[in-house]
Amino acid sequence: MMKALIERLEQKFRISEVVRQRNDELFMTAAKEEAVSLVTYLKEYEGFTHLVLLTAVDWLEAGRFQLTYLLNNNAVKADAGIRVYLDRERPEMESIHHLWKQAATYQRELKEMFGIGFPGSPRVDEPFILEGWRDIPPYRRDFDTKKYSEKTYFPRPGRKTYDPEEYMKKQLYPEE
Amino acid sequence: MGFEPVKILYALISLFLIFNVGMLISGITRKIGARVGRRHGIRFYQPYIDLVKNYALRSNVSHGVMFYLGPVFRLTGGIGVYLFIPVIYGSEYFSNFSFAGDMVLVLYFIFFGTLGMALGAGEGGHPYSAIGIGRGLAQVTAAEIPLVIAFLGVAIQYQSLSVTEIVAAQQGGMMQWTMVTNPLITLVGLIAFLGTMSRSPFDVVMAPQEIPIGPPTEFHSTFLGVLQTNRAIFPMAKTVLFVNLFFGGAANWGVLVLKVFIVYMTSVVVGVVFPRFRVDQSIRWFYKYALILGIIALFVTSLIIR
Amino acid sequence: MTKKDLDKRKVTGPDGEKFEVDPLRDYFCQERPRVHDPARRIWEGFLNWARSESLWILGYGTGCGAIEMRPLMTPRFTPNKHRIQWRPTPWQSNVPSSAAICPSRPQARGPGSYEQMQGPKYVVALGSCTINGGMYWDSYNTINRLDKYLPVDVYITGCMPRPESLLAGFEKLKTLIREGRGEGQNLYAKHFDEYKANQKKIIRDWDMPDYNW
Amino acid sequence: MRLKDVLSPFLAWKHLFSPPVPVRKPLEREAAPRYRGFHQNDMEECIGCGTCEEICQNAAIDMVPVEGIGTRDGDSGLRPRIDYGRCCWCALCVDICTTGSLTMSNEYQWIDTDPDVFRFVPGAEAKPWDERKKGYRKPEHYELYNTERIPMEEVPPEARSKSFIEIVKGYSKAQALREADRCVECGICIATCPAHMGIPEYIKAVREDDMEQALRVLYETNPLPEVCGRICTHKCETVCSMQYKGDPISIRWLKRYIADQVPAERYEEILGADAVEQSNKKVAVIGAGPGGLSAAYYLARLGYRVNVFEERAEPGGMMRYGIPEYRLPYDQLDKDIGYIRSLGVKMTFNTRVGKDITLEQLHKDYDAVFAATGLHQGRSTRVDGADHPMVFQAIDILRDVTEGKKIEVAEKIVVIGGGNVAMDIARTLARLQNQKYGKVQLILTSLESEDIMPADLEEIVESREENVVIEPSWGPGSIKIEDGKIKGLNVIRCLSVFDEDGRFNPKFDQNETNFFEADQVIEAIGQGMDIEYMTKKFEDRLEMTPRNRVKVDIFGQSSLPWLFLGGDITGGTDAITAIADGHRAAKGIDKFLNK
Amino acid sequence: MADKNKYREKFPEKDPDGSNIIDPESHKFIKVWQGPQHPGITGNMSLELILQGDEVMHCKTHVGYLHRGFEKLMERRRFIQCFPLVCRIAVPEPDFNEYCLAATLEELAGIKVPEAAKWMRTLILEMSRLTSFLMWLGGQSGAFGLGVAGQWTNYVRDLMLDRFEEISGGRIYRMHIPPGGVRGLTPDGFRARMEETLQAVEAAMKDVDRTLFDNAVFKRRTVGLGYIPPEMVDAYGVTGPNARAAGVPKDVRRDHPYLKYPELDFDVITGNDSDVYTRTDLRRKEILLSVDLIRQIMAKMPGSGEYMAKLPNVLHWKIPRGETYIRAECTRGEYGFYTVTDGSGYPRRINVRGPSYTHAVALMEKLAVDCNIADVAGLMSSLHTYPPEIER
Repeated sequence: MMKALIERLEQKFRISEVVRQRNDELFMTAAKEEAVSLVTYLKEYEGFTHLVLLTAVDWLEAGRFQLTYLLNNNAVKADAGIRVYLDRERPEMESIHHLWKQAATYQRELKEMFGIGFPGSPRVDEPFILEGWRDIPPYRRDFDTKKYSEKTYFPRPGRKTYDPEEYMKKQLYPEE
Repeated sequence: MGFEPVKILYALISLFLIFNVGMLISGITRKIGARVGRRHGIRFYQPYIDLVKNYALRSNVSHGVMFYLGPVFRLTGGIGVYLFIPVIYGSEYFSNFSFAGDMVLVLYFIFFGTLGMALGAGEGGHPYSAIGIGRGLAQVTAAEIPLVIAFLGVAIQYQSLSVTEIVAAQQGGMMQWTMVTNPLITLVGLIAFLGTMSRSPFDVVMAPQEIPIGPPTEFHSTFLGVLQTNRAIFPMAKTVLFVNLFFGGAANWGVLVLKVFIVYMTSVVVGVVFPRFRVDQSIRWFYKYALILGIIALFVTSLIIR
Repeated sequence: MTKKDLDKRKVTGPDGEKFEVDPLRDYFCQERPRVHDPARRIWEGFLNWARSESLWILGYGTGCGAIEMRPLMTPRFTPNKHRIQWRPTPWQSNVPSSAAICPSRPQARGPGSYEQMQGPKYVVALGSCTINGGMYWDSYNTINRLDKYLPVDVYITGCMPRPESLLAGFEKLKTLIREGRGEGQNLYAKHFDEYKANQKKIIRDWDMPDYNW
Repeated sequence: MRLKDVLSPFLAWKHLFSPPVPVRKPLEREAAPRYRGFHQNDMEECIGCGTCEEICQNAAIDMVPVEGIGTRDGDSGLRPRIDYGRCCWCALCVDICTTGSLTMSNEYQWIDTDPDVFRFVPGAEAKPWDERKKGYRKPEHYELYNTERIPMEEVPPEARSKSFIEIVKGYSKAQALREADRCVECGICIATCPAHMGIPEYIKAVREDDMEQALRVLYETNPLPEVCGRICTHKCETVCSMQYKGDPISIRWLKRYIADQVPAERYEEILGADAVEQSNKKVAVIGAGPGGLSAAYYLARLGYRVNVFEERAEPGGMMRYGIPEYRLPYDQLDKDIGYIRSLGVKMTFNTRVGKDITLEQLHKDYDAVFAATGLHQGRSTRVDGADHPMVFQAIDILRDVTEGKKIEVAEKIVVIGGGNVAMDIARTLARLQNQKYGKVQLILTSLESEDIMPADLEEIVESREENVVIEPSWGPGSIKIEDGKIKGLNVIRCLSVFDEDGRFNPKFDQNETNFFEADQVIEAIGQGMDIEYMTKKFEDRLEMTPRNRVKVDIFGQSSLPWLFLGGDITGGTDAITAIADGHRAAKGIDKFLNK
Repeated sequence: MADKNKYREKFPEKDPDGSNIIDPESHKFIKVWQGPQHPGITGNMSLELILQGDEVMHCKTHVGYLHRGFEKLMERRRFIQCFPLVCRIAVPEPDFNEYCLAATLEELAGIKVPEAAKWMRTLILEMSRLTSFLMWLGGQSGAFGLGVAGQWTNYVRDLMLDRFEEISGGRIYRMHIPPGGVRGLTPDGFRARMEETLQAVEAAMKDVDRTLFDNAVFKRRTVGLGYIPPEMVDAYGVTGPNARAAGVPKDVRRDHPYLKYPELDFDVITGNDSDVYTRTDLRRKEILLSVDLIRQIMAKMPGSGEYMAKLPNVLHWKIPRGETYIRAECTRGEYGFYTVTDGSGYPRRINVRGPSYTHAVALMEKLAVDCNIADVAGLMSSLHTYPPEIER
């Protein structure tokens, strides 16, 4: 089933990096400009009618974001994940809120947590989870949550730990 | 009937007694309700401590004059109801300021408290208060209709507007009580009673899960203490009134407390096991069932009298 | 609702009349909390007894701590025996059920609810995260120490503290109150600026119900 | 609206008369037997490895010194302090605890008004739940790491017992990765290793398959990794925190794995040849054993010009002349020494100090002298008949084997001694017997019982595999000689070797005797040193210890500031100690010369 | 629904897409914030309601009150360290998080879980489902003002928690499903005690049946409220009981079988029209199904055996680069972890897909409109939302 699907998709779209993670789970990379039409095609013609999730992965080293659309086909009980790579400098993607209502929520979250823009998505610029956030979007890899926490909140003072290795050196053979 | 200043003293004593009865009964009924939920429930004297605590809070925030007056009006309503009904039949000391037309005055006082509360809570500016007041007025109005009908029915039956006289007419054993002589009107009365007791399924005014907790949302410390005092007196006053009208009144405090407790329990018995109506459903219910039943009851009563 | 909504603005009433609305004045209490001195000795002792025997707790779980409140409210661990009752509105409560995790966003409402309560009021910190951040010690969105934002009376450690633990905590609080040591409200009033500064540090923007402050 | 729907809810009131269900005394209620409550720690068992700190995702655990707990080998002296403002009671610390000392009680109530008190060292600070028997313990059959050592492949006894090929095959990459994976990086072993090698660090490099880094780490403290990777006494493994639940990490084999992976040609590229400026100062090293080579290497690294004087024809000292080839092949030894020589260390062979050149001469020609001449004189048991020509010293035979001389091998041999040298000689002779007679008839008898025998366990096991008969707990009585020929060895039962104070003071049971038949007896009960070359001349100025050794400070510096000593002559017992001495001496010499 | 709208043809005016036009300056609307501190809100979120009288004209949900940044925190935790962390995401039923994480890591690292562990996991998940439903039932009846049913169900839930405590040593956060297996099998005498508890649950459910489901007022309140037509199911990403009540037989336990569910005998429960009453009733059946499933599991489960796979040293456990999505059927619907690993010792990204994400935001905003404010709490409760899994 999956094999036939991949063949059909390969005829119509430019997809690459196809991974069959399980018998019922498939991941593929789509070109950015084709992604929405691929998703639409899967929804309308291949029965992938349920949007499981839409999320992003920050590949900081490669300088790009990965968007993942995960679709589920309840008739044949299979999942298809579509990866799309976005430039990390100016991340922006077409919205899919017209296909699924809940997509708008996902896109709001992505905008807030990753700073990925979805022009035209409803309420996309409203804060979703955070409130009065002024730092860089927190889910980006270059945001250091520990440092932020230490700076903003008040860790209780008085903690001190010793490294067994160094402590033993100090105790047993300090001169060397 | 001339006015005797010593009556004020008697009335105050009576008020004090009924306040305590109210506190205890509310504590006990809460405990009983908790038992249905398989809990122990509060200590029966817990309401006293709560009251002291609330009066003892050090700070309060007012939103204006009406905010002060709201609880006061509410308490006035409660005391007002109580002061104009005879408590113990035949007792010189505990007939309060009852007079020939007291039933009408009492009806007014029942409504008065809600109105006063409306003003006070409105001053608070809390939207839930506002919604709660809207609901409260609608609910009171809806419940008032069977209440008035029931009162009217009793008045017609006994050809009197004086509670004392009505009680007097019911003396001579259980068979003389309105409950027996005119069960239909008693039923209407009880339905109205449920409607005014702020208990499920008619507790649309407070409705903690919907509009926590309606009009008194913003009332706190002393204000809440006043409201709590009223919560002890007002339902008791109503219950005493119902005992007088439908259950033959009481000739001594023991009987009174017992009867009051039983009547009060009816609202608890229903309240514990039913969810709450929506306000429109509640009103519709009163207009649909209670009103029709009331009219029938009134009709039947008139027939009986004739 | 953002900070902008708190600016003064001109509005037209239903009857066409124009008037100015100042949300800050209209909806928010401008007054600073004051220090209230305790009453005379025996009398205060009696009042404290009453206060300790009638703890009204605000049913506001700012964290997963709320999960153990449910068993506490229900038959298994009946709290009423311990004179604890729940109250849906902060105005009428004495103890904010106060917070297991305290992510900064409800933390913004925490002091709000706290300030709406009328004193003497007490804070019971549920769970380890209120003491030193707990398992969210390095999260960008949770506070580490509740005592920087509210005057805490009793700490209960645990993650989650069991209902029995909570009961023991409330018992401890009652002892404190009876001993006259539950003066967190005055502490708050005294160090108001300090607490406020800490709170403001994490509440960067207003996004809260107008009337709730 | 059905009537049932109105009436049915009232059935709830039946509960009015059923008893309420609350827990009777909630404040005293005990949690389940497995409840994950507050921590307990057995102070005696805990070794302060800090693994709990490592796994704690809340950073709730600090390792802190505790009064009454001293730092010693295999115990860092630190104990976990838990911050209950952080803990989430996931019990991963209990699960991973290497000794199993950390557990949880089923106590769960701790309430206080002061937020700063919720930190404590379980076990050290008295808490009400210390004595609780119930609580969470790590379940059996559940480990967060592999407790079992990856077995080392060896040449089977049949194949090896006739030749001197190396027995141990060494780890493959997959095996090494799996073995390295077991390490929890506690670092307890570092203090125990005489050279204080960065063990966790190089194991980490193995795990990451970064051989270059691993080699760099090795050479920081040990310039003879191939040697140590094979014949080290691996004291580190005796304190490894993994041993409490399973086997210790094969630290030695991992070291060998690293050294084996890197070909000699790449050493220079990885370690760098001339990192330091050459200095004009000259240092003489006496003895090309592990101590001397180590000192030479680090001195060369520090830029000194080093000359090593060696009595024999080839470098290596005991490593070459004492250890049989099946344990340490000569090519591997040459690989290590070759790299040291490539750094410009000069070596003068066949030169015995005190005979071919005097110490004064060296003192004159060099700025400092490091002497690590080792123990090369076998000790005799001095029993009756010990002066018979067929009674040999183990050390002599081993040397002769290395040098290719002809060895006397009788049909029946008894070896006296329970140390590694005894094992070496026994196994060497067993091989020779096998070659010569096709069978092994060799008895090894030792004073010590098997559990306190100083030889490594695997030596004992492998000896037995090679058909050596081991007879422990016998003291040599006399050698029976008939017609000028040795008939055998009379022995008496040894009851204990050490007295209560731990001093060597064997007790015998004269009634229980035995007789081991033999044509040849080998004594392997220890070696003595020959340091006349220094004591003779500098007698008056050289301070000695009560046990008649040269007194040295931590850097091996004697009372003659220019003379440094190290290795077995200062009390070491094995190669790694000598290497460590050499390293320290190099540092000491550097300090001395740069004063 | 339809007749109600009849009265509202004129006001307020509607957008072309059918939503009400709100002019805040017209003084015809009240804005009410329901939550975050509100007894009728499950968990921590707030609804910004615009009312006309008692009717909701517009609803906006605000979440984030319990945002602890799990997904960020997990990126700086080792794989094993994520294990204690994830259960905090959804407090009423933390075990689904643990299972999803464990299954993800096992799949990506190629670890095979022993049979006994699989049974144990199934048992824990089913027990967890039962406790969560029991608590929810209390919330649902409480939202309509009937407290007593919640008292009973919460009591039996607490008995279930005692069973959890016995197995795992944890009351709320069980933390019994680490990657690789489970932390232990059932203790001695557990079956008997479990059976006792299940009987208590059944008895309580009988009481609830009589008091809540055969209740005229409850029916009056809930029938027809918050109707979800089947075509909304996919369009709004509805899963779990909410979808099943609409007649769409979506159940991960059947659709994408995991653990030992293929060996258990059960039918997917569906309803006809997804209003609040149907959804409540469906969950009542789910409770009974869970009881039945637990009995089946107890009967089939081996009492002993290997329960933990051999793990590499978890302190430096590295998982090869890969990505996968693991789902499980939790009480509210499809719960899933989308995980990306990059070959290091830390996850590159773990995205938690909670069913409430769609139910509480997009769906709630749609359903709340035209409701009475009195019904909002009950409606929200009937969707069985739990905010922390939205914001994580």
